[in-house]
Amino acid sequence: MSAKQKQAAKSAKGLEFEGRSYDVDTLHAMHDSMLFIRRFEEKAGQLYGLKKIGGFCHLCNGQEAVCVGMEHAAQPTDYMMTSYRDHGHILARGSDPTAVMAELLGRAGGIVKGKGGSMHMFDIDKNFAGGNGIVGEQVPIGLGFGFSSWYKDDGRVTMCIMGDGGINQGGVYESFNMAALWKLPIVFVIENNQYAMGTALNRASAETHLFKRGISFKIPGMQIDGMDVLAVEKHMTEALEHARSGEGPILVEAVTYRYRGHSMSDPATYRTREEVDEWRTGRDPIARLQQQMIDAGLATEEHFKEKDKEIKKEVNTVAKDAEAQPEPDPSELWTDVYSDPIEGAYPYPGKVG
Amino acid sequence: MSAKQKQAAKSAKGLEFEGRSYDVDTLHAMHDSMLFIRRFEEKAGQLYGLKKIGGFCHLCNGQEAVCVGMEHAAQPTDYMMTSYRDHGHILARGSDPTAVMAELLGRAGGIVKGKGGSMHMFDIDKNFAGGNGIVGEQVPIGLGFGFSSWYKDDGRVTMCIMGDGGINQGGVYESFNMAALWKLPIVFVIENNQYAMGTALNRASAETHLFKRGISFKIPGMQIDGMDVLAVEKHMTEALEHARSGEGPILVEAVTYRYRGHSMSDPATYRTREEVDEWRTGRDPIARLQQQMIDAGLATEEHFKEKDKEIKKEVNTVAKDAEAQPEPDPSELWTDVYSDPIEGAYPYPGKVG
Amino acid sequence: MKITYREALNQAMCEEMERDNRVFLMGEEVAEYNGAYKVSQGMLEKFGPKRVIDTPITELGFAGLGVGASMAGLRPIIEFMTWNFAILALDQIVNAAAKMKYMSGGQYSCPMVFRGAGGSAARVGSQHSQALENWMANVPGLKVVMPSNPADAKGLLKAAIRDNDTVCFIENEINYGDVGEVPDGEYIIPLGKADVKRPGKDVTIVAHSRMTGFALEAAAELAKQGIDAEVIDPRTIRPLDEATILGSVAKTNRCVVVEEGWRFAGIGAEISARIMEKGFDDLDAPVARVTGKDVPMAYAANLERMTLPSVAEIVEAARVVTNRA
Amino acid sequence: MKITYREALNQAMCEEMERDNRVFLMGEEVAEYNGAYKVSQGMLEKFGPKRVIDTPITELGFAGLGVGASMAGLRPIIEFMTWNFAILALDQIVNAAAKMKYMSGGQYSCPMVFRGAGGSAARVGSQHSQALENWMANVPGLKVVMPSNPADAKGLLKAAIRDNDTVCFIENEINYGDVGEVPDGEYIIPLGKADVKRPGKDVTIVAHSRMTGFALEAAAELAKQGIDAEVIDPRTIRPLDEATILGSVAKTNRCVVVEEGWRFAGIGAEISARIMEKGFDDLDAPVARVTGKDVPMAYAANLERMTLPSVAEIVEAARVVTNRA
Ligand SMILES: Cc1ncc(C[n+]2csc(CCOP(=O)(O)OP(=O)(O)O)c2C)c(N)n1
Ligand SMILES: Cc1ncc(C[n+]2csc(CCOP(=O)(O)OP(=O)(O)O)c2C)c(N)n1
Ligand SMILES: [Mg+2]
Ligand SMILES: [Mg+2]
Repeated sequence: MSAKQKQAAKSAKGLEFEGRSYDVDTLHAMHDSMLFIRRFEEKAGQLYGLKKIGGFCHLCNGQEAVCVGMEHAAQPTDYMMTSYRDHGHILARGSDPTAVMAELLGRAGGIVKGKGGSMHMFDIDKNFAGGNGIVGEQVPIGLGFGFSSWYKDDGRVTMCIMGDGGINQGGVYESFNMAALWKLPIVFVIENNQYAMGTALNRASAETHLFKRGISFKIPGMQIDGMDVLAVEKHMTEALEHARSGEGPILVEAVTYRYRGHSMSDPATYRTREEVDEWRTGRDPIARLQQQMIDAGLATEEHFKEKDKEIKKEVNTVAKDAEAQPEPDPSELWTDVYSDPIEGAYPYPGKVG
Repeated sequence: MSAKQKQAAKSAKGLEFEGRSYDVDTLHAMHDSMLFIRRFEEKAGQLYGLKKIGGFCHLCNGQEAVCVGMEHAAQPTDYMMTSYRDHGHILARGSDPTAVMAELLGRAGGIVKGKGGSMHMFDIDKNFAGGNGIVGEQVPIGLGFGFSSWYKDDGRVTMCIMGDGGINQGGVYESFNMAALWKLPIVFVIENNQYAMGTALNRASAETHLFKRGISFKIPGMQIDGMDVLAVEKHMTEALEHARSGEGPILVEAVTYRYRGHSMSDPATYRTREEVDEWRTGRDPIARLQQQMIDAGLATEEHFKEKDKEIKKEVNTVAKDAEAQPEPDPSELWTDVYSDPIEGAYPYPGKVG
Repeated sequence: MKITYREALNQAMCEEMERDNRVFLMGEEVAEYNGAYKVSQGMLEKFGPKRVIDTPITELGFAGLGVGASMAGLRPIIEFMTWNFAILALDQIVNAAAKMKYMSGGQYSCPMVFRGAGGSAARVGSQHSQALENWMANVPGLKVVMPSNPADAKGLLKAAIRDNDTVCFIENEINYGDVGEVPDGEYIIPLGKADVKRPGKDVTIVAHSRMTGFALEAAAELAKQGIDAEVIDPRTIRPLDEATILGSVAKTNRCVVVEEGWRFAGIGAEISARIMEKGFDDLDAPVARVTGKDVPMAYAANLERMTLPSVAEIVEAARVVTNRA
Repeated sequence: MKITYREALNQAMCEEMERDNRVFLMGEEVAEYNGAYKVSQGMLEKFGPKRVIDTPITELGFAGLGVGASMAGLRPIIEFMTWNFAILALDQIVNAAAKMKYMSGGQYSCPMVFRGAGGSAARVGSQHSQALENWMANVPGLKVVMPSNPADAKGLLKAAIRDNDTVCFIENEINYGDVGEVPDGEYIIPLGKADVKRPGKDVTIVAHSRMTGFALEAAAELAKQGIDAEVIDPRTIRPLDEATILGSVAKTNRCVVVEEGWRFAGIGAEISARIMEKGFDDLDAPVARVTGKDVPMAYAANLERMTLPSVAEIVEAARVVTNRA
């Protein structure tokens, strides 16, 4: 039993992490959300294998604690945007899983009507602003959401998520500078899963302590264990408070790992079995929370086995319902190009040539 | 007599700066080069007023110590590139002043045949690679020159110069990261003249200590007095050695000041008279070196008065010779577009339509 | 009231910012400096530092800021000191703003204006002298507007700011000082409507932005030579009011298209191709193009003059298509 | 020898790197990963980490690195994983590489190749599916090359690497797996030469890159309908071998231009405008364009299919211009 687990066990009614306590319901909610994401991604992987999902499909297995811990720390009104590796985040935000799965399948009921696919998930009701396919593009966009909160003084914070590869893009630093200069309420979250496609962090970054990437712009940073949902929740809460209080932006580097290849087409031969196993079996965020809860007498193995069955069933239903949907109506080809289409001018809305 | 001047006076045969000594000839060479640039720019200003020079015209009055100190520290084979504020640098490198002035006048004998103008000076024989009008564009280009030296192992160092405004461009940080990652022989020089057009440094940069802008990429930096040619020469020598030795890139922030507006069309009302005077009369790099040399008994006021007359005459001759040149031959419109123009394919080389 | 093109743009922005406090202006030197070309003169004083904002020199970053702010419900006006610098920001314009509504299945949109001077100024060399409207006009999701006189500048900019899509509003530095009659207050020109700047029956000359003035000069010269030219300014490049152009060609049976930019796959190519597709039988002669020469812009005065389309070239082209050459 | 389009590109690069040690390959995942699309398979092993270099994800930065390296005497091949990402690097391509020789009065030049996959792949959505060749082809100083089969891929890439100007070499991901006969060793196709992929007498179909294959399928279908189509692949988009196109149109008197990209100010517009200018009297019908629909690319399979030009659309257009519709 690790020190952390001992400390956690102290409170019978829940768990504690560095002085912050989590009640049983919260812990179950976090666990179930992580497990749901895990099973959802596995299902997506299967459907991709069956060629029912096309194009690129980037799964987040292993990174669930980042998605869920962040969401639990945030307000529903806070904004979030990320890269193409977006399934876990939008699910954690509480979007309809059937709509997300339908999107992956390119169906009419997809969360963006089948127009975006895996890389371009959006849910305006959940303040989830994408889903971007261009590495780093979401960072200046996140800057704009943060600016809007500053402009409206609406008390919201923007969680702008990028990867350890994306952080090298120039637009990121242009954004860091403006965010710091104007003290915008933004938490820049770096999902450091240690690889950008096949490129290990140290082959792409001169400074591999990514939380230090804001120093040149006077942005404070912290590195956290992205495999521990409690650590993520605790430190994201601090980071969000910092940003919300008007002190300006802050950087959070969540160290995590993706179990699968970069996308479904990546065999990931650039990593050793040992390395993957070390993270997958040694540091899995779901197994870890389960163990902590069991050790603290908050749940039993049986419970989690049951819960897993339940969730798998749920995910199967989600997949079945999504697959049952038709493709988008052909008329959708021409919608959503303009808010104010101009009739009688060329190119003509809804017409070829 | 300032401490520095006292220290300098110690060596009768020359001057010393922080343990580095400069003989009389070197000191005169530096002085004359700075004074020549000053008078050249004043003449350019006059010709602009007479509408003989068109477009944008960015003068470097006040920044001469940076141009001259850097050049004296460098090898002729070292590469240099900068922004549109390039007259002083190309003159310091030793390019033909008549060709530079002819370029400003848009004449056939211009250093780039009248095709580039003030912002686009190049001299391949002096390893001066421009002259760029897009703020920050020269930085990735400088990265490429540094890469080429690494690739060829030719022992050259690239001096890549940018302004306090240019340093915010994203491409700069992409370049910092790659330069540091691959330990390329590059000295990134920031001419911090404290304004980007009308924008004071602290209104554009969250971190105003620009030499720290490389920290997030593990690039060391130093801030130097850009109004003291000896300080520039001394520290640029150190920086060049650092880069040449294979230790990777280094940042040098030279704090300086431009006496004139951003360009000839800028009244510079965003600065107080007092501020300008403090720098212009209080810290002028030419007056300062003259005083140091006089105090050290290395030259007399009379000498400098004479030298100034001489240089003014020289500059007048340069201007007269340049003005005497014809405009480029109309046939030049079509040259230098391609190295391998393809005859018989459209658009046709040298033809309209 | 007679005011400059510059003042007309300023008026349009001020009126729209008074009307709608979601509208703000951001860009390099727009606030304390009153604009590099003084288009935003007095706006900082009028609206304060929260709505008129100077940026660092980071086009990609603040263009993206505008995209995000528009998604969050604001109505940004993002000024590029010149459109040459917008090349650095193109990813945010083309991959984010233009596609956002479609990608998000209609959930998010980017009602915003990217504006600034396009084309060449005077003697500023190759990197500061390019016309990119054809790149922007190529992209579904964007609208492209280019006023050629003060009244159009005001009426079109007001319409662009109210439009719920992303509008690339491309001005011309050399026109900033042009003076013309401009209606005060509420004056809006709908996007997607061309304007016949001079009626005529012998030949149609289509020209936008600064070239409209060149075309009108050419028309005056042609009149002396007994050729009655009709000059059409599309004003909105995308979407294009081709009906007005095709109608004119149906009448004149001859057409010259003028643009400052490079010819290959330019605006003139599109208009020529459209006339081919929709007005083929109306043509008594092939449509002619007068464009910038296929070279980067040189600094030297004589080379610069040669690079740009000239009134003489337009006159000559009109004579050719009317078989008077 | 029959090899894939992908292998043909690999062969071209390997041969040129063996011939000239100033040539190097740089880009994302080109070295240890052997290329995101395996085009650089085995090259790291063959040439070592100094000549086959993985970069961080910083397109603007490493494109500029290539520009500087070429000015300093090297011959960079800069790979964009796809051309979609090159939008971030456009300033270095258009404002630096394309203008460097002119701006410097001929002192510096940028002999280099920017290469990667352009156009749409399969089901990758709007940000990963765009054809930008018309933007590049608009710019003097650049050359634009787009191979449609393995042999052309090899011969054109070798020519591009040896060319002393900046070449934008745009491949197509869907063609990477195509197999074809490719001459071993020294095989060079001069830039600026179109290729008649199928001779015919009734109608000329001009198509490049992936669309060449569509055009050939359409020609086969048309043949069944008694229409003998000539299919021309320009191969080099800029500069364009229009003589071959005009010659064909002089024979067939009818023309269809096909492109995957958006129509407005695209390659088809330019070709149509050129035929207007140079082949007007040869035309028995207006030139028709078949292009990508004027919308961003959707992910859904049915919408994606509708967005791209189809063989059926090409057939139909050919029937219309030959008055068979
Ligand atoms: C501008 C741009 N360049 C390249 C790509 C291709 N690409 C897609 S994902 C990726 C790696 C990104 O790695 P990282 O930022 O660490 O995110 P992760 O995939 O690990 O979540 C690359 C190079 C792209 N989509 N956009
Ligand atoms: C990409 C780009 N944006 C804007 C401009 C317009 N502009 C020219 S110089 C300048 C200020 C640059 O200031 P700084 O980098 O400090 O250099 P300095 O002029 O002080 O030498 C600006 C905004 C430009 N040329 N390029
Ligand atoms: Mg990663
Ligand atoms: Mg400055």
